[in-house]
Amino acid sequence: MAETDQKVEHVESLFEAPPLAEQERMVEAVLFASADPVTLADLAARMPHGCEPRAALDLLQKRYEGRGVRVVRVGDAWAIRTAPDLGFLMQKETTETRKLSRAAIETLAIIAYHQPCTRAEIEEIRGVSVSRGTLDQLMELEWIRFGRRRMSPGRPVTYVVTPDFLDHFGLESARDLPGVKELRAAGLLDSRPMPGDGDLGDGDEEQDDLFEDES
Amino acid sequence: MAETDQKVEHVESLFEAPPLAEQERMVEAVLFASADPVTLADLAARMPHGCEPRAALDLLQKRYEGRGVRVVRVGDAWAIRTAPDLGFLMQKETTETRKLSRAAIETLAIIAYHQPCTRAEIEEIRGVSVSRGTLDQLMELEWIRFGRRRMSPGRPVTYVVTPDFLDHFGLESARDLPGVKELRAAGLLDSRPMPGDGDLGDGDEEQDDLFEDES
Amino acid sequence: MADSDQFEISDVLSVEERLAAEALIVDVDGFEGPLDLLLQLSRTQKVDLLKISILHLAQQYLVFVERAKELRIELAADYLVMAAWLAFLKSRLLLPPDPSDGGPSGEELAAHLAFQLQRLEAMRDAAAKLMARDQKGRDFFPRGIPEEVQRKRNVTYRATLLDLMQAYARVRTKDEFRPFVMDREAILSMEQALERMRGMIPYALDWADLSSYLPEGWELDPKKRRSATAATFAASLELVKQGQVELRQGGTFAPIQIKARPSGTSRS
Repeated sequence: MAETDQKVEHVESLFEAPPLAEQERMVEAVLFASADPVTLADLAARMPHGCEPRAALDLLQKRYEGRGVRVVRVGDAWAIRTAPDLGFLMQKETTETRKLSRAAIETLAIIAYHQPCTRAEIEEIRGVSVSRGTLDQLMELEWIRFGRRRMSPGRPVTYVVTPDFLDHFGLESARDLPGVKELRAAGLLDSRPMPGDGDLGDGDEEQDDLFEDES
Repeated sequence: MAETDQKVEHVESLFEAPPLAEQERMVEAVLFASADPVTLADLAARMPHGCEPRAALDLLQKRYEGRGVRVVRVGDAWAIRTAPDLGFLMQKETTETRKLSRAAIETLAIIAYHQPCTRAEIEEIRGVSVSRGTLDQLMELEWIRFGRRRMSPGRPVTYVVTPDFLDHFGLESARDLPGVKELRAAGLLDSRPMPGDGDLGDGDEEQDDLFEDES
Repeated sequence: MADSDQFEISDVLSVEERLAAEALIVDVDGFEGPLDLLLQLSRTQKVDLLKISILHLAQQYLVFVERAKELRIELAADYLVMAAWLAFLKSRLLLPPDPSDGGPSGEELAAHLAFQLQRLEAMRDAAAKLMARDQKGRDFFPRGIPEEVQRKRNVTYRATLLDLMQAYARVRTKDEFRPFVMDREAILSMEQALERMRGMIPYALDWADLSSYLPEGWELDPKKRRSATAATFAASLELVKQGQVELRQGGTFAPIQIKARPSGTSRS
């Protein structure tokens, strides 16, 4: 298509194509509004016949030189991006830090150790019900997300931790979470000897199984 | 807080604030990066101390006059939007909005022009009852929201339009609604009680208040 | 009264207007209430709403309602309420004012109706102008690739890995202690098993393995499992003897299954 169309366009452009300044406006608007970087072919397809997106793009790129945003090439497509020296404007935020509630941190911990994990399972482990708000908060923080539905009756949704979670806690993968034995060794678990101590290993095994899914 | 902070900023600005041209770049970057309008307060918070986003905005707005994208005001916030004459290029981005019923459109207009407006007032103007679904639909679009309760018997809820509404229709404020001045001058925005009925007069004062708010 | 109205109206209305009123009836579902209908009717007067004859309009409306009745079209109650009010208004406008009546005059009422019609029309126009404006997502567009990644982090929640592990340790500890509080000796007596099962039997409507009746947690530890299995089996035999349950086993060493015996049927 491109070959013949292009020729036709060139013929027509002698009569019809909008002025280059107008074409530049068009390219500007399309690059701004498009949800993805835009290729030259895409630009040509959108603009009236006879337009020369490449020339318009060059003009636009020059116009944005030294401005707060730039016209940059992404693969074989073009996009508008924040000037690199202003990246700090997208990061600087009023950081108000709050401590996560006990319910939230416990829920998060259970999901991290037992994922994929249904709400009912979290409740079983915590021994108290989990409020919708707690899960919503963790979702909003993007520390947990929905996993696959469990194939059990009612097909309950499961929760899993996200890459953001790993990022925040400096973990490579959820497997890196210390196991129950390490928790005890670190004095985090009550070290009182208990009957059935040997069973604790089970937890770890199960955990590994579950993580297989996610890796 | 505002008072003292401002002073401090001014003092600092003598030494620290970046040149206005640089501030303009920053405002440009922030507005380009956001799909939603950004408030002046938000801009000020993100820019270095001593910046004057308002002055930078004016510069920026002028710079983009006649370009493919424009700097527009939405309430007390600012946004970059493509020029309306280039909408034809954006078929791919066009979002199909559910066609609104005549009842919904009229209800929206009544709320916009008469806000804050109770359901009874909408019904009085249209001469027909407002179905629950109509208000729900407008709420869902986030074009209207609940305003303050009216201080009249029964303390009915009122409806007002949202910044999203202004953004959607490209309005700087509710004062810029088409023909609002003429309608007001003609007394058509008054809530005039039926002769012989009790007065409903207190609506007006509040209404003015709200329009004041929007400026 | 209806009769005299008819005469009077046929005097006042032209054929054209009556045809228009009939056409309106066909379309009755298209009206958004009586005020809307009045506004439509007022257009047939072909004058500015400010100069409209409310008396004339009231008559048009009453004709409309009469015609609807003749055609056996059921009008909603609010149309009839409006008709009654307009009939009242008409009489006020036509009769000389009664000085003993302190209520609003016909002119005041008519003026208010005219105001309502103007206001409704004004809102219609305003709505049309509003919808004719350039709209976001149709005529103008926001940024397609917003870069506000960090916006969400305005409120950051502090939680360290240590918090996380401590929290997990907390819930795990709680969990592990639970069964041992119940019984430290790893021995389940038949009495205990019997008491447990009595509570569960009414719900055992389907065959289920005996092992599923072991107390929670007891199936993990071999020692405890052994004791619990023996006690539960003994208890279930006791229940069979009492005629409360049935037992079955598919073959040697196959799982033993248990089910409540439906009351009133004999053992098979």
